[in-house]
Amino acid sequence: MARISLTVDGVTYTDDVAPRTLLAYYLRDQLGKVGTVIGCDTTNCGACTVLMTDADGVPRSVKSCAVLAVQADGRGVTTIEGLAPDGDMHPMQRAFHEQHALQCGFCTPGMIMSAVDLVADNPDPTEDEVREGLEGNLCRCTGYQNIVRAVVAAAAEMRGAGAAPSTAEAPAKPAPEPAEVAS
Amino acid sequence: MTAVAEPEIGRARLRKEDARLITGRTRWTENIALPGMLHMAILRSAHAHARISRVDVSAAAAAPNVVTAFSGSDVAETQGTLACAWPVTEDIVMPTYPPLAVTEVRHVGEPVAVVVARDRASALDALELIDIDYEPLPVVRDMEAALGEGSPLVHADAGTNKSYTWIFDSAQAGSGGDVAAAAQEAEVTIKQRYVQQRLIPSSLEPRSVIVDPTSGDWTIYSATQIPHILRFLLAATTGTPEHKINVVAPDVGGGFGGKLAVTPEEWIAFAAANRVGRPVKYTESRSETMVSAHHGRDVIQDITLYAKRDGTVTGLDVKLTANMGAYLGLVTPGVPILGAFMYNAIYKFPAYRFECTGVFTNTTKTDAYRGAGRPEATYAIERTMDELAAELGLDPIEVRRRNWIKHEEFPFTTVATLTYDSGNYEAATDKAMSLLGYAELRAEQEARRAADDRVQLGIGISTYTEMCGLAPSRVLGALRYGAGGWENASVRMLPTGKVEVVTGTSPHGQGHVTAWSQIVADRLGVPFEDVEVRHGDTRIAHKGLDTYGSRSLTVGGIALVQACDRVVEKARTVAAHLLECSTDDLEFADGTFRVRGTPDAAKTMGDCALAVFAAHNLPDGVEATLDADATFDPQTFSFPHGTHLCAADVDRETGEVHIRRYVCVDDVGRVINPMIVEGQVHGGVAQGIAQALFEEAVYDADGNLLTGSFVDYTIPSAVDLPTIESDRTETPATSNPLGVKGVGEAGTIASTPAVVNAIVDALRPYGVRDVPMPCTPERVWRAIRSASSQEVTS
Amino acid sequence: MIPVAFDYVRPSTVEDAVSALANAGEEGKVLAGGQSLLPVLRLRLAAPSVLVDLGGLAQLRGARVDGDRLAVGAMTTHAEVAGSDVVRAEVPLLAAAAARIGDRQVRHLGTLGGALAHADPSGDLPTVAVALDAELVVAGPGGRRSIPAAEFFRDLFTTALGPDEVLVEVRLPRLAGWGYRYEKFQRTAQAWATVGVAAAVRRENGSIAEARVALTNMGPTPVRAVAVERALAGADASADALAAAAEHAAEGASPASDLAASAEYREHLARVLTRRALTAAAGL
Amino acid sequence: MQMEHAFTVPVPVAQAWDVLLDVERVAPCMPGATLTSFDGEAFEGTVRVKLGPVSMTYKGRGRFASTDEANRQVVIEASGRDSRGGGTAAATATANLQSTEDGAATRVTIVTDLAVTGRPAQFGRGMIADVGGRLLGQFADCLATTLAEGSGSPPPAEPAAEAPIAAAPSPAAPAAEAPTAAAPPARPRRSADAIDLLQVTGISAMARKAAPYVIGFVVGGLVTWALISLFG
Repeated sequence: MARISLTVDGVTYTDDVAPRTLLAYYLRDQLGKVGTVIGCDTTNCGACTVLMTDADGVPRSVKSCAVLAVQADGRGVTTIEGLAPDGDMHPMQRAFHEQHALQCGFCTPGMIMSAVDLVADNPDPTEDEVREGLEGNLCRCTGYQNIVRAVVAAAAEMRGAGAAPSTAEAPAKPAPEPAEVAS
Repeated sequence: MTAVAEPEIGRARLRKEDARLITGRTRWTENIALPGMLHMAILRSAHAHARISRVDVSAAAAAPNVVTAFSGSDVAETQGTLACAWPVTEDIVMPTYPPLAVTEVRHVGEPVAVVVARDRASALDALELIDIDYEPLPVVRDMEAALGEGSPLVHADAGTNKSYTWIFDSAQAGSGGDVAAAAQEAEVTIKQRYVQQRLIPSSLEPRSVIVDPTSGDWTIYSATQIPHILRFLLAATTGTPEHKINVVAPDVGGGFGGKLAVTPEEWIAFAAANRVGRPVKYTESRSETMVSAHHGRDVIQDITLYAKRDGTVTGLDVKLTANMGAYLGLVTPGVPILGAFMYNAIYKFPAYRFECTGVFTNTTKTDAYRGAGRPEATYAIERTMDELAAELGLDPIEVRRRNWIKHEEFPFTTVATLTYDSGNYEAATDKAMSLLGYAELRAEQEARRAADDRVQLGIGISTYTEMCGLAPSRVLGALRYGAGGWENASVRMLPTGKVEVVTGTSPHGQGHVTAWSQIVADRLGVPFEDVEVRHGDTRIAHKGLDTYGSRSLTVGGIALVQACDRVVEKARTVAAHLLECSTDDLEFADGTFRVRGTPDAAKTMGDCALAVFAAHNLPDGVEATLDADATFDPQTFSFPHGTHLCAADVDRETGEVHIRRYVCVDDVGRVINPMIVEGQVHGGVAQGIAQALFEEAVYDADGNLLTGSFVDYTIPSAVDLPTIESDRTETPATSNPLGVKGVGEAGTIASTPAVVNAIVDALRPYGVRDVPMPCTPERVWRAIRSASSQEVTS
Repeated sequence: MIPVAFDYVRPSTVEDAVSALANAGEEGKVLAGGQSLLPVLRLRLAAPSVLVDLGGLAQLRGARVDGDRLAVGAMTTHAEVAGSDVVRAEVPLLAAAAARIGDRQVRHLGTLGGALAHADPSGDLPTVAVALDAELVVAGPGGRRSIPAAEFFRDLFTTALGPDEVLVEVRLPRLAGWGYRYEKFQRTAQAWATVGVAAAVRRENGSIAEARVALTNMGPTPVRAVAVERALAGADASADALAAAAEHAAEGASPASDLAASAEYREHLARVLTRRALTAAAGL
Repeated sequence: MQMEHAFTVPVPVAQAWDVLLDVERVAPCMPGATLTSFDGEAFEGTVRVKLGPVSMTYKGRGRFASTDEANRQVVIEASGRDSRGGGTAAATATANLQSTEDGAATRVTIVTDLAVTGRPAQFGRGMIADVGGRLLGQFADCLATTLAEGSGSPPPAEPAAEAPIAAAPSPAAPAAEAPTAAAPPARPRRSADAIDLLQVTGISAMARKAAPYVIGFVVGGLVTWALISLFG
């Protein structure tokens, strides 16, 4: 076992982990951060994408199934659950909702985290740049079109340029539902 | 409540489902942890065909943290068998399908032994300690070889690799002429062989199941599309009383037919939980999914089309060889049969014969994958219509016009015996052509052809229809399907005026909660926000037949309407009583009963609900509940249709295909939520393009799946797919009160032939008549090369 | 899937890393960015007893000019290489190829040294290293040595690195003013290169003064397109001359047939892509 | 899949035959192989294959299905199993020796039927045949040298406990005996004739990536293992 200490969604944890523990499983099994999901075992699908600070402290998107928990020692991790800590939606989350950028929602946490990272690097991406920027995330439901639209819209909102028109009607901000936990 | 509300139906309502999905507060099966829960890992056969000569799990059972380990022989008596619900012919060969192989394995990935441990890692570690010896048996992978004399047999006791042959002949059915006669009189004959490659549905959420045997009942959480069918079959095949089984489909991360299954893993988890008396969880890894979850398509299509020189088709002969894989899954044999009614598509063919032979091979079983039989049919006929057009020198749209059912000819009974209630192929096609700028692109194509450009432009057309709304129970019965096709809904008015809806459909991404809320809001005149929709738990949704085959809205939606109407009728009685008038004096609008001529005398649905709850003043004989339950069994199918146009650039040098424009105009009848409909079209088109260009499950001669991960089974990412320009025409279905038709599979059905037609169209001047799917750059390059070398030699 | 259990060390000096590897013997494995290694571990295709994580070696990150060379630390990530001003100025071909590796997430963790030491024949960076005659500096128990790229890649996934050696730095010639192109052909955006071409060209007075060309996935190791370079030397910087030279691209290559492509198609692609890469690199 | 390899060694057939059946002489040609038992007919052993990050160990057994001295033919059946994951390989190898017309040399033909299952197949990018052929070729290359040495030469060194596919002159593989085109053979080839034939038959053809995880090479290991059995 190895002792690690890291910050996840603003909370500092110190744990003993087996070196073979993948960050994705550490988040899910030891921290209960089940918002981050695992969709493959070859780092293709990107569903497990989280932000992890690099050696310079800059948050970067990584596939948490391709990182050992021990490699995250001393780092800061942000998951989909910590994207909007005060309960408000992050603009990217809101855009995914407003642009109907999800159907089953399984790829969504990773997709949103990748998109947040992309827009941090490129605040005004074209549709093609969004498509390239999300090449590490697979979605089987949406054909990506509305995802691309959502990222462009969120980027606009984050630049303060005002949101692009929604595909849908005036957004009713969805009330966050309480987490469902099995007994 | 007095303002006239805009109708909810037709509004692009944002989805109620999204909030938890975009914040990670989701309840996937894999997220559920129960007290005392153990983890299961499965040892799978590495052999495509072998006798199990010895299995020793003792070392695994003794490993740290391992609670139990067992193999097929340990549970042979109790594990039950997996059932096929669709024996399509009387003499179908339907082999026993043990969840855990006992004596023989018949495909790579078949489960052979199990470890149940305290944690996932320990279970996986212990799997490596299982000692197992196989005696390899001859492998048959190729369907046509399997039907040949002296082929190794997948099921020796069956004596054959043929599962069934199913035939439809319009001459015998009385729905059309004799294809043999059409053949004799044909002025033009188009003969084509198409291969529908094997695909893997690949929902992003892997399959996952938890079986909880504690508390006196069995609760099964499963990432399934079909909780109700799962419950029924689990009871029927394990001998567990049905009323002691509860199945929950929590949040389910996509299905596409891949979770329209009762899986060996569900049964094995059941057996494991039975052994240990504790909750057992199993979540497969993606590399397990690839070899063990069912695959789709894998059909060889021999198509012969007979026509006159004016382009009028006179007959169609279809011979299919369909790969069942090693076993028959839930609806494996029926998948190609669903396509039997669709080869004639939107056309007025006078004679039609269809024959399908199902074949066993040492491969993972096939079963439903988005469209199930109908994409295959549409691909074959739409590719063939293009070949007919080329043969006759006609524009491919023109040849379709000369054969399709005109809008004034509906209802129209087809040569395949179905009665299409409505449609307007002309309108959808005209709209699509205008959106694309068809004439301009044809002109550009001419110019590029004349210049012999390296990159050629192709325009692909696909005019499709599909049968949705599975299905009239009597039809299913006639087709020997083991269950009905009805759907159930119940609607409960709560005392505060809120509405609780329970549906028997089981969504896994389709947005039923939102769409059903819209329907109910309109029907009951309550706010959209006041409706909650429950599903996917057999303890709550007692009755249902689940979600597949674009059936949920066209069947479940109608049940919902009926339940709403019953609630309104009951409320009307209550309102009349409260308003001291006759029910006939009441009119109902916007959720309010008003006395005709005295609009101030009014009771809302909420008023009625509260009055029923209080029950202080109810009419005689009226029970103190304001709810209703309805089951709807459709009398016929619904028939969405549309026209998809694909403009593709094809690089003759590298064979690369770039989809430049993709335009689709779909007619799915009345639309409940256009945003959701558009999303379904996008996703469907993406999967159809994926079949055309990217995906293929490849086996080697020994029966190994070579595309055993997402590294080699190449699912397209955002970069690989085009922007889809979608629009609609709206010709309401006349066969149901909502006028809806279904949209879940339309895009997938339509897009594959549109893309391949575009590629072939681009290369036709270079002698190319077909490119096998998926049309990888190398295949396109080879098609060009072999066509040009043939031209040189001929 | 979950890897087989292993021990883990995270040295803070190169010397400690080397001795940790030496102590591990045959069962040790270096963890750089882990983007190729972790999937292998998850699929249980390997079961090292010790992982030596170089993630703590800050001294192996970054790029700097050192005389006529650009020196890039082995633990510099692909994203850092692709985004580095000095790399883009001095060896833009390396930055361009790094930008095409995997996806954003992979580029955030995957490292230059890891990609070279992994020696995947479909990897993009080994080809660039071979094309540019990079020198790979490795540290071992006996100190440091420098290995020319042409000698570093021995075979499929096999390099000249000893089991107790660590790749610490990559030294590349400064090619400011050269034209360049990394031409990558993939079945899908996520796929490895079916074929890749790294080309760098220096023009002088309307002709090609120097050209460096190497191919990805045209053999078990990167293939230097010697015949192409020879044909280009002194040739006119014209489309025809480049096309004629590119016809030699598959000479000396021995590509595989696999699920992505046949050998024959790869040879065809090599010629086409080489022509395209040269055309772009020559600014035509 | 079936693979065929042929080469000619400059020793008379009787001499080659003796060497071919000499376990001690031939088995070491297999990189990473350990023969654990041999009773004259049946044998057991392990092969450890290491390639890049992939490292797997196979355990197996086999037997001489026939030894036909009159026709100078040996048939071996063997099968091995991955120590984790349950993948297997089964091979039937038929080796034929034929004297050249002048009797001075022997033409050796090895036909191998190989079936590989499990992770190497599932994650190996469909390269089993390619990789298998290459590995068989490496073995045949070494075997050609050994047979050419004739019966009088001392046996080669003990096999390495594991060996990379390429015999890189690195400390990792001090005793590796698998020459490839990429690295010089550890021992001199004595027969120019054999070398040429090897090239003609594609033995030194480069194999490929089985990327990204290169499992194909494990298969190679099985091939070599199967051949060990052949000559064990």
